[in-house]
Amino acid sequence: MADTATGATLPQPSRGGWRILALLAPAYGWLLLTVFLPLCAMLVFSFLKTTPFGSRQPLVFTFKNYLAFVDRPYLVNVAWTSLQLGLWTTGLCAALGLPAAIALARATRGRTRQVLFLLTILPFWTNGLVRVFSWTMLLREGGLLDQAVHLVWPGAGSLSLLYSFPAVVIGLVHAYLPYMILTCYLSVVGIEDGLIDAARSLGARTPAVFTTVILPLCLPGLVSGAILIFVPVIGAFMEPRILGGRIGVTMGTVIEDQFTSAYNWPLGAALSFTMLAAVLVIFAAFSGVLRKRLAVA
Amino acid sequence: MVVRLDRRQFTQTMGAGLAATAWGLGPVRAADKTITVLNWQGYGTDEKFAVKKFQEMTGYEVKHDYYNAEPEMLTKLRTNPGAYDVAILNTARDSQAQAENLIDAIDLTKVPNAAGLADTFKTHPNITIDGKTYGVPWVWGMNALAVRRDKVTGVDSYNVFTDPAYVGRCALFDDAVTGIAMAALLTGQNINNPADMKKIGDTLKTFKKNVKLLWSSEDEWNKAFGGGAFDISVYWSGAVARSQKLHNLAVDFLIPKEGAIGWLDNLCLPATSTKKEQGLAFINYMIDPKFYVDWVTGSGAPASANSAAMNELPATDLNRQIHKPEYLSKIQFMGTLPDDRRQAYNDLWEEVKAYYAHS
Amino acid sequence: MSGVEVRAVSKRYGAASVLDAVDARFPEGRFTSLLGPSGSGKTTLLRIIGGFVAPDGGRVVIGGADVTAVPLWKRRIGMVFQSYALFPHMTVAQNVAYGLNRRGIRGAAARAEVGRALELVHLTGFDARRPKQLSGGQQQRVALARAIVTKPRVLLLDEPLSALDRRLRQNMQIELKRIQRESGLTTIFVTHDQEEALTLSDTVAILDRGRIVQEGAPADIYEHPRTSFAAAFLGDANFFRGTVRGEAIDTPAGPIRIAGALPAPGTAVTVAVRPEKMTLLSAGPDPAGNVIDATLREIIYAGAVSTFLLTGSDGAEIKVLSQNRDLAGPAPGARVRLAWAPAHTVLLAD
Amino acid sequence: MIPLGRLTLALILVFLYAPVVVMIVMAFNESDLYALPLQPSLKWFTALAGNEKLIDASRNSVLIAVITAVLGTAIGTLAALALARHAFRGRSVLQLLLLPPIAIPWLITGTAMLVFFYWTGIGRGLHAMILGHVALAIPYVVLVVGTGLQGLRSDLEEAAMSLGSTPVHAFFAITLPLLAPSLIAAALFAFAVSLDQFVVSYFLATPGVSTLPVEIYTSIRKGFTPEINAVSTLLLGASVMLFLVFAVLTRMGEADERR
Repeated sequence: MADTATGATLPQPSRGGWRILALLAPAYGWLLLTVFLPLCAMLVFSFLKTTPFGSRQPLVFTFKNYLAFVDRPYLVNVAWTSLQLGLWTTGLCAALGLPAAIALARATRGRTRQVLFLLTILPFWTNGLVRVFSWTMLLREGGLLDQAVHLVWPGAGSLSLLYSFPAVVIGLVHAYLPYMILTCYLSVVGIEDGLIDAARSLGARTPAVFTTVILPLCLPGLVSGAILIFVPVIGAFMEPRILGGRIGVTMGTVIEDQFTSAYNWPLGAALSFTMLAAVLVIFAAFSGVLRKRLAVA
Repeated sequence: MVVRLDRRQFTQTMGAGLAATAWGLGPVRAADKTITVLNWQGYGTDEKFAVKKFQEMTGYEVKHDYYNAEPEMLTKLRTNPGAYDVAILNTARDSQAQAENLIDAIDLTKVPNAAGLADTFKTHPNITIDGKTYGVPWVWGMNALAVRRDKVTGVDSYNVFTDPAYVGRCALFDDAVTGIAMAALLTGQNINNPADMKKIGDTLKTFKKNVKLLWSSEDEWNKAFGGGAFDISVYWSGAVARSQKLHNLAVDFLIPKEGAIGWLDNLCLPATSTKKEQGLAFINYMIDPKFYVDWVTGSGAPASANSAAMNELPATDLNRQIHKPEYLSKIQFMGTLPDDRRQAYNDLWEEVKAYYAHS
Repeated sequence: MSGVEVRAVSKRYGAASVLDAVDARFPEGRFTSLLGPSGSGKTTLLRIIGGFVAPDGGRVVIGGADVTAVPLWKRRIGMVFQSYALFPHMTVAQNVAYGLNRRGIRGAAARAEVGRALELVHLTGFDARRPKQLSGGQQQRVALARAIVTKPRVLLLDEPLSALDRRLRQNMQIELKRIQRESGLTTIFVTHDQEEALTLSDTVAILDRGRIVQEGAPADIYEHPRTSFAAAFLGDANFFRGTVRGEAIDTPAGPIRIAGALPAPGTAVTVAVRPEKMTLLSAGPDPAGNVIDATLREIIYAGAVSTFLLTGSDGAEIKVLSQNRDLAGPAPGARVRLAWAPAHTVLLAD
Repeated sequence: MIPLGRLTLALILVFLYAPVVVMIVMAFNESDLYALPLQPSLKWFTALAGNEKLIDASRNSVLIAVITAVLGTAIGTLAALALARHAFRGRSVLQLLLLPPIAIPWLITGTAMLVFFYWTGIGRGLHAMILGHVALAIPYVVLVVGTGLQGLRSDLEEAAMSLGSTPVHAFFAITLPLLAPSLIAAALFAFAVSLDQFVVSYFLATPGVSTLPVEIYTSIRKGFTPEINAVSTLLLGASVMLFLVFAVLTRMGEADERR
């Protein structure tokens, strides 16, 4: 997570502690009751041999579920697929979202900007499942996308994207792109016009202005966006399942199976916590690098 | 005055307060004149005509809660004591539900329509535990092959999933029990207790080139088949009738020489129900031949466990064509699975799916 | 309006001591500058006086009353921030009226006050603009108007001119001085720009590493710096080290005399001489006072004045500032003689 | 850079709207299997009018989404203020703790909630769904508002306080209006997260009180008819109307226009 410290000092440090507590208590109290305590229960479950709920057997504790990657070597391939999905989706979202956010923040003003901004969020006020199903209409053989291509280029063959890796990536990028646009946008609007003019006056060309001024300043937005995208994509199961066909087996779908049809909560929970740990390690590794970069910027 | 609220009251009050500030709740459950049925969605009990008819008959409104997987149904029964009055279970799950005291034994003499039940079902080992009956057999069906009419001919074995002629043209049901059972049939094993799981896994893995997708719902199947995504698939017998009748799909059902996987669903009484009498009344109505005929003609249904009901259908009815009595001999029914075996099925199926996915 | 006093104020951030038992008085109606390099603690001192930061120890007294425990919003101070901190979502008039509204002055009365304040800063007619539509100097003046319109007891200025270009800064210095005179506010001004401090202030306080090292009128401090830090930080100075011997100080550059009394013979001392006090001697007899030999290394021409960089006979660098009265002069490389009056030799405490 | 950005923006909008347009178009298509070519029909809207269940579910969805947006934004903003403005021990731990609700698949969180709420007696129902939805919205709000706070200088509040504002007044008079774009964005996201959330709702709904995503999810098995498209289209329209009313009432963007 990006370090958000501005280092401002409190007017009344003696009361600062209580104030911080009062600000944090509602959010973390709420999360404690609805997420952390339930997840703690899940953490306990992940060390059980069988699902504690309704099992006739006595509770048996085991580490076996955390050895899943050893016991079930095929999971390594599944994890690799998930990682690839995460990287592709996050990368594409960054590549598309950042320029869009810059265009949104710098090239438009006032109401136009608000309207455009709203337009990017609007699609997300529809149900995700409906959107994914709509993608199947578009991507399937002889679907709307094929028909559109044939209008332009009648002789073209079928793209037949449905039930493939690209189809899953398209669905995921579509689902998560607004997060990137949003977080980048919030970073970009903070950049003063003067800063860019100053860089220009120092002789920086457009690409240089981008890499030396805009990019470092957008970094917090990019990082927040990447977290908001990469993390849930690793665990996503709806898009792979519906758009991926045979190849749509990811950590998300494996975990989902454990919680639905296979009724092996301990394994599903253990896989989730393993995944969470991996994600945390990745971000911890990156945050060191990022902090240095941010300090320079 | 000091008002003390415990946590439950507090959160409920808070929730209620929040809700009241806005413009009202969804339908609040009327205290008395309703019964709640736990079932798959769109599976007979929630047919509009049936709900209406039952209310006319008894004055009780029928509400529904749905599940999307069998373990989820059990979880819902466990975590909502008192919420359900009738539950529809695959009979393979009866012993598990009974062991957890989730369902009550049923006295079939209090269900008049049970007289017409076929004997094979009435005393089926799945529903009879310690000499007591824990469910009223309702409908049964088969999982076998559905093929695109005119395009696929001469198929008579599950080996079609390895036939080079159908590379990328096949679909499987994303269900561990069905998957393992099919391979068990193909390798000549007992579907409920296969001796050689490794052979089953290896057999399933040979399907890889032909399998284009794994479907998990009838709707998904219809849309994909309708969109031409595949030509051959494992499918439910009753669903084939619906696909033909409701969606005009050119699909035929066939039972390969290895046989079909049979299943039997039954109507159960949740142990915590407070309206068992009305529950039994609803169960009785569900196996009423008249209801069955209306269901079949209205939307399409699996085969009824009630011989009387089956006989009511015209001989030309699709459902009678598909569920021919002689097939019963070629069917192995899904039976009760011990926990560890069920888990072995699920683990193997997960491995097979990962194998299919990895390029 | 009232004077400000800080007594033994200390502040630490973690292990670093920023202010170390600072005592200072800022007399009523006077313009005082806190001058020091960055990290000297001048901004922290200002923020403690304003109430933005609580001191770890010591007292802050405004108008005779101890305000150490009084929160910022009750201290009735006016603050102009380095960044101006204008509210971007409000117009100029709304910005200026903000403090009035907080003190319960609204409507026509507030409008009249705002009008007067804007007139004072020469921004009449800019009421409806937003900060983003103003130039840097205009924003600065709005910030000033906003700070003084409430008639605060003390006006605090945190390097308010540092973001402006040189020309604008000079204009603003004159404006600031005028406004302060007209309003008669007790003003504390933080800056690291010595010239600015000298131009504006009635009093200058020089801070070094959390302590006030010297305090006094600008001319007094400039002419009589007490330490080498004060001498070097406020203006330029040439330093000579030596030992007291008889009537003079024996330095490697030669004997140097001072106007006042000398310490006991044998004491090691440092003296400072301002560059503009020295003159380059043309040929002729030596004048009375101090005369040393040097070699001219470089001449930096700057229109009205030139800076001569020289090397003393001991190899030390010497700087001389001279008005360009004559066109002819020595060329780099020439050996020259430097002279100055003993009264211009400042004996330093360190 | 900027013309290129505009082109990207235009293409992205096409990309974002493609499935939404498909969704709307299919709501007006006769075929129940979403078959082409298009045969215009209003039959799904007519069918919807008689489908009380779907309408009730939609109403519940909007209700929960509005409550989630309001509560989630308020609570999350407080936390964001603490995390962004103050350096204190354990801050990075608290920041990391925002990850699990996002990182752990909702399915697991939902299952965990179901079990925990069952054990503690919180139970299921509308109140439980609101508890769950707000919890899932909080991390998004904190991240969005936190990013916005980074662009906001803290000396503005100090300036206000030096002019006589108490910290609370300074927050409402200065910080809140300047933070408005972030707050609105956060609320829109919280609204979207809630409206789209089916897993948690699915586990926490009681028979008779469900939400639209739950109805959609459970209808997959039965058949995903264009009725779903019709109700989604209507809901989208209603949400847009709701937002427009809000935007007009708060005169959003006006201040922005002038600068």
